[in-house]
Amino acid sequence: MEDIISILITTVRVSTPLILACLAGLYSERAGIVDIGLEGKLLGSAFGAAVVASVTGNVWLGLLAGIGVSLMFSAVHGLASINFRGNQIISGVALNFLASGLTVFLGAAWFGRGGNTPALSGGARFYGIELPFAGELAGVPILGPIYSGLLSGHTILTYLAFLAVPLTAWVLWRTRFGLRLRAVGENPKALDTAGMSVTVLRYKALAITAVLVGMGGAYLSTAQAASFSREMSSGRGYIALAALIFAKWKPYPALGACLLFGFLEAMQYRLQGVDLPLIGPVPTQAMQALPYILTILLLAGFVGRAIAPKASGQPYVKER
Amino acid sequence: DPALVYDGGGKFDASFNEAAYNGAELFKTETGQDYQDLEITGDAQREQAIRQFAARGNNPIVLPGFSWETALRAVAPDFPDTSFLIIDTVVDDIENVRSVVFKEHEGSYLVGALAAMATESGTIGFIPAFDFSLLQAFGCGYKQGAAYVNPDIEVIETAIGTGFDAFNNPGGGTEVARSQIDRGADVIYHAAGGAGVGVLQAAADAGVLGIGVDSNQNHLHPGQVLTSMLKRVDVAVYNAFEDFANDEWTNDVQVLGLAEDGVGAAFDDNNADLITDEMRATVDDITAKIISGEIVVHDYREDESCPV
Amino acid sequence: MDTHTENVQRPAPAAETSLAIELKKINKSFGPVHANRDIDLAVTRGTVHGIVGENGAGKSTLMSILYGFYHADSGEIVVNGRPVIIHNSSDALALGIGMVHQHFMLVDNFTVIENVILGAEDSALLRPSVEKARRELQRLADDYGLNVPVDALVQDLSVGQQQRVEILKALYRGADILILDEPTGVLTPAEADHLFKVLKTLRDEGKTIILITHKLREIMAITDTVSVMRQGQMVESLVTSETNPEQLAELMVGRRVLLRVHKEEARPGDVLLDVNDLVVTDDAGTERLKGVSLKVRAGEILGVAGVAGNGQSELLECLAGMRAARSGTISVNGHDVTAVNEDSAAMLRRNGLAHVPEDRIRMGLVTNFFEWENAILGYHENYGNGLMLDVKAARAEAQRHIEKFDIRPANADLKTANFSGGNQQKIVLAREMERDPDVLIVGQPTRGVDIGAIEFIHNQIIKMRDAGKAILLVSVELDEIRSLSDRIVVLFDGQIVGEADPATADEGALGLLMAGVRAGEKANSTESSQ
Amino acid sequence: MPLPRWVDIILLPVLNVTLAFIIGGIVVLIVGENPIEAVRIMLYGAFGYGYGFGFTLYYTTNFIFAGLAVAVAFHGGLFNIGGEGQAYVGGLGAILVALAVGGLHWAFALPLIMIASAFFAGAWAFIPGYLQAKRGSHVVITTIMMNFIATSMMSYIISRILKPENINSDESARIADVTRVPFLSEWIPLLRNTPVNISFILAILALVGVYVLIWHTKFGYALRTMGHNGTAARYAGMSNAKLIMATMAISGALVGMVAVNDTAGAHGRLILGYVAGTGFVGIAVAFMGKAHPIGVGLSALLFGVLYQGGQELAFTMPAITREMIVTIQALVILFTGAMSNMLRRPVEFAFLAARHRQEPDPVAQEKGA
Ligand SMILES: Nc1ncnc2c1ncn2[C@@H]1O[C@H](COP(=O)(O)OP(=O)(O)OP(=O)(O)O)[C@@H](O)[C@H]1O
Ligand SMILES: Nc1ncnc2c1ncn2[C@@H]1O[C@H](COP(=O)(O)OP(=O)(O)OP(=O)(O)O)[C@@H](O)[C@H]1O
Ligand SMILES: [Mg+2]
Ligand SMILES: [Mg+2]
Repeated sequence: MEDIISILITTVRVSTPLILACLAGLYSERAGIVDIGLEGKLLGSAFGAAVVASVTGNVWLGLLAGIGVSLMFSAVHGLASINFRGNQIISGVALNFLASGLTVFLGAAWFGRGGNTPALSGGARFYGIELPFAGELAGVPILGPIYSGLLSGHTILTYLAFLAVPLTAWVLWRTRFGLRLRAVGENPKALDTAGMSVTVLRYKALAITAVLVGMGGAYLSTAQAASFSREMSSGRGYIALAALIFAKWKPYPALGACLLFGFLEAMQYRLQGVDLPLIGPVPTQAMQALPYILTILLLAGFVGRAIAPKASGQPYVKER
Repeated sequence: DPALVYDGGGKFDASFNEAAYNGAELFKTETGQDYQDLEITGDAQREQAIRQFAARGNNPIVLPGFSWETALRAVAPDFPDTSFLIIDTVVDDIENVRSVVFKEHEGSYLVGALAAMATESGTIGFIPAFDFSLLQAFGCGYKQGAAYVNPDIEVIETAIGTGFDAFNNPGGGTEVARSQIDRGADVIYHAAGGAGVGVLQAAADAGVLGIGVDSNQNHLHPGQVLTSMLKRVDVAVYNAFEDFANDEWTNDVQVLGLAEDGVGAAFDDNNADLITDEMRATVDDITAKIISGEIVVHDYREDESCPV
Repeated sequence: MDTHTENVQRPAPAAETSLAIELKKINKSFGPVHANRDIDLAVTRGTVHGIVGENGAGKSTLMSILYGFYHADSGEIVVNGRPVIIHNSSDALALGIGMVHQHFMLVDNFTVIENVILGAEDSALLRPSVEKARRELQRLADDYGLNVPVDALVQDLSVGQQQRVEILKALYRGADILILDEPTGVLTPAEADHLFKVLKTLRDEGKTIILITHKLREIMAITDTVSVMRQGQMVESLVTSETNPEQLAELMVGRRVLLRVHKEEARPGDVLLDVNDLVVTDDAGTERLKGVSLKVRAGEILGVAGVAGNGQSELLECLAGMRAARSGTISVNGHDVTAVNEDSAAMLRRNGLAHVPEDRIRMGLVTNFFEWENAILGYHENYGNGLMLDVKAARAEAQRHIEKFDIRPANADLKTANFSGGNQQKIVLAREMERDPDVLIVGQPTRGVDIGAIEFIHNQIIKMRDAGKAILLVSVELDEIRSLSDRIVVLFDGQIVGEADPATADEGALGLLMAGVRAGEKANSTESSQ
Repeated sequence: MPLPRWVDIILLPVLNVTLAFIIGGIVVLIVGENPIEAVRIMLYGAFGYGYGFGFTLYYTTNFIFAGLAVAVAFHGGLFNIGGEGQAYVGGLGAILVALAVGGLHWAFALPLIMIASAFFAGAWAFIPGYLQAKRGSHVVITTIMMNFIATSMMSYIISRILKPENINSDESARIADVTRVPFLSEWIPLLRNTPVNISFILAILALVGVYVLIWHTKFGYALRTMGHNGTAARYAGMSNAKLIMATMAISGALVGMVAVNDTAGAHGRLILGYVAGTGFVGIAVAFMGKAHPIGVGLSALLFGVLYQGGQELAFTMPAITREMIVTIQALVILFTGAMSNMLRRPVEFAFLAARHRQEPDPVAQEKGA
């Protein structure tokens, strides 16, 4: 039981940046813009958050800065893919390169530590929040570990990430904005002929993307770790993208997919060096590959064809 | 000028390369003599970097890391008047090369013993960046040292990633450390460069003890880092620069273990409260025994296996 | 947005004019294509005004300018007597102009209601708008007989229903002036009749309607006035009752057009296409053909009539090797060719079957390809030895097609997307007919094509028949089926419900069959198609 | 408005690269170095002397292979992000064969090594291809996953199986000198001590080969048909499933040639993590080159210049670190790839204006007639 809880706790923590990045991707792709630059945005905002948090000692300012960085990235992405009708994938790839170069370059120039920022402490970091009565309930069987162990003690960003899921679902299916967002990703002409600006809507979507992924980046450097270090996003943006496709661009399945990835990663940490029944010792690397292998098997076995929003990846052009 | 080319992790990896950098900086501040350094982006640049420094007359050229071996072998014979230092591997068949290797397993043995004494749960952790023989040598020494103190000790070992990029994944380091802590580990030793920062952070946050590596990392979280396994790359670099400046350069193989003060456990104000007199005494005893040969620490790299 | 405020509030009609719309000297170019040249147009309030013209004459462009989708390079727009500037579609909507586009502007995976309220929501939350739309749609349905299942996904609706959604969208937004761009191109005769009833009701209520169509019969039937466009220019505006189809056709094309197909008596030979008890399911697994058998002989055209969505597409796709049969057999020229593989289409072609698909853009052409590349689509294996593609030979083939079918512009190195619809259709026809196949299956050969091109295409099909080929013709245009076919079968709900002789069968009888009433049965559910 | 071809192919890209360099130059200025001098050093480093030039060609070789791989898949409408892992696994094929035939003269070994690299990398790419074709699993996800799996698998194979005991680093045994793909410096002394090898010639041949494949073979025709319109491909009797699998395998085989250049050539052994981002750069190269072999060749060269010139720059201007080079690359990708339309409008305008001055408006002319 304790083992399971501990794996689940790790799952929640590992999933948090994935959930934020995945929902971020959901907004932009629902609006018809493929965002392979999530990776770079995560990295860039992790950097921005750590830099400002360490300079000001205030993690909230850090969070804002992280979001600010990804907003700038989104603006470039928007300019390239909305205004100039450029290739969204190249734009995303360019942003990933830009983040990986610029963060270290600026970090080295400012802090002289090879791109790493100084360790954050005190008010410059996010700490776990004890939910009410977590201490009192800890001893209660079953409920104790679940409430005090699993649910309590995460940082505010984790709670926000999980809240963002129902919120996104609500926005998508229940609001005017959501309706238009879904429409612009499926058939921008329908929106245009109904008298709305495709450009404005797509920029709005990109802004939301930036806010979410900025929170994800800030999580990496100010909540999960306590400093920025080079390439610290280490592929999470790509995993989030994979989760998004896996989830067929829907919020709750996206949560599920991210939790699944998180769970498999947590399992992997746990199973390293453990002798499996019947099989015996398994090489570390096999365990580490397991999440990815399972993902492929699930994808091939159960998920089937993923159909992207129809207009995603295509710049909107009125004239042929 | 002397030259220093860092290995893959880059100058500020908070451990190995940074130690080399520190040695060079110390030399610079003490002597006022400048030096040149460079970070590479890929394996193909290794030979190129050495060759370019040599061609420009930089001397001596310091290459921290065994990955330099092949490139060094290709270049050194072309520049017989240039002196080279390679660290972590032995190139003894070329005239103008000095080799320095460390007995990381001996230093790790000491911190393993300390971990076994400090633990209350009887479970300690080891976190390498990834499964890789050099890092296994750290882990294997650690386990031997821990077992020496307490044969029943449980050592959990979890790698962060699968390749060199794992050195840059502090988030992964944090998560792995936390998962070890959840499993009861209360002293955790990392051999993960930059990712190790995350390990020490997680340990400090959870109120358990971390153990640093390569450089003295005790100051990162005073009172929360039990000790650091020192690997005096800085000394090797400093010595090389100094020997060359004083015309005392030797092309030899230096094996730096406990006896040579090339490795060791770090004790300073930051961890003074953590180390009891008894622990200190045990460490001194073990050190003496290793130096005298009474204790032989098995080096994983000899046969790619660990006795414990 | 810096839209002029006068655009947002709908100007009350200035009393002194009865014109709803006035366009003056409109010009619009797409790069080198001068789509509209100094166009003048005046439409009286409360009338139906038709616009006809060849493909690419600039009709859709002109209307899109009026609707604010494109901006005119120069010219003036006057609505209800006031000059206006229409920046975008929301300005047009605010002026009471609604448009049903030639290619529907619907979001396929939205429900009808969602499509209707998109852009016309009242509040940030959807629910109130949805409720209001539900009531409003009910009212519109009652008033005009525009029934649609409001909670169904648009992609599950028939094209006819989708078009109703488009009309509802415009009416929901309070359109006074309704533009319909080729609304009947995809409709069955019954659906078209219904549409015209609706349009008449709207006109009688004082709404103004502009109708673009290629079907002169419709112009004569419903419009009050009509304009003819040719090559980007306005040729003539006439009062419908004072003109006739022959005159309009001549104005459109610039020459005399034969509006009737002339053909000799068929001389049927051996059975070349033999279909037996074919059962086919669609992607969702629903049975769409429930045991269809038919034979087509050399030298005859078998027409398959029916309301769209009764299995025609599945029949064509299965015969063309693009969809596997659940059971049953197909034989071409005596060879069993019942499709089995993803690449069966190639095998069918080798056995002498050629296929002109219903949907040229989706299936029959790669619009990004050069014309010459499309000229060998499906036959590329024949060009070049071994692995190599003989580009020269392919170009030569394309050139032959261009000459023989008078494809314009006569440039094999032009992107196919840049050809007009009629010419694109010719590219497909030329490719499939020039193979000299034994069996030709043709789906909707003249969809969206102007009368000049229709005449040509019909003649080519007759010519093939006279050359002793077996032709299976599927079309929702009853006129087309009747004038081309030697025999007609009617497909309803995946089954052949009857056979008719085009010479003797009257439209009413065929209509009943198409509605699923078998010969001899009493008509009871003729409305089931609506 | 169609511009003359040369404007599209040469002028606009040159303007865009220039723009990227101007922005990069501003960053250089911010760190207090002279951007003009930086460009000079970069160009000198890349072309100025044989040694630098050799490295430029060496990098170009890798980028050509990686770029072509992405380009071929792209023509089939597939987005292969898995070049990184495919090249890595290709290294396994290269080393196994090279070690197995150890001592065989390179002229005989090379074809075998090529086949093995192509086969291993192609097989690794075939898996996502198969899953896409038969199970509908999106290649973008599966290729990303396969990259991670490749890293794990290769890490195990290299450090646990291939690594000889007497070597400290995690790498395989060395390939015998006669077997190793020979350096061009054997024939061109100017390129002495540089890793550029016969693979460079193979890369050039691959450019030509891919050109022929895409535009002059039946397979290429089918591939492009599928890429533009999968339904039309079915209509034409082409099997999408077979095409997808074949395309992915070919794409993988192409990027597998990186192993011939590196493992069997430049490195002479299989090194842990040797691909080091080449596969990802390939994405940028392919898109920047508009998936056309000429474009791929040119953008691969541009990246080769950036890599080698950047190295030179880092040597000479210590304030400019390797990350600055990555930043400049990012800007180049951004401006030449994603924002290439930014300058198109102004250029079109300029041309229109120039044309108007030369000849009277054709419309006005017509009207007058
Ligand atoms: N987007 C475009 N870009 C360039 N040229 C185009 C474009 N669209 C059409 N054209 C060309 O403009 C010309 C006018 O096309 P249009 O549709 O009027 O031809 P058409 O002769 O009327 O054909 P049809 O008889 O089939 O109706 C054609 O030559 C066509 O190829
Ligand atoms: N968005 C566009 N970009 C470029 N060219 C266009 C565009 N829309 C139309 N054209 C060209 O402008 C001309 C007029 O096209 P338009 O669609 O108005 O013709 P149409 O009269 O509606 O023809 P059809 O009967 O085929 O619908 C054609 O040559 C067409 O190819
Ligand atoms: Mg036309
Ligand atoms: Mg039209």
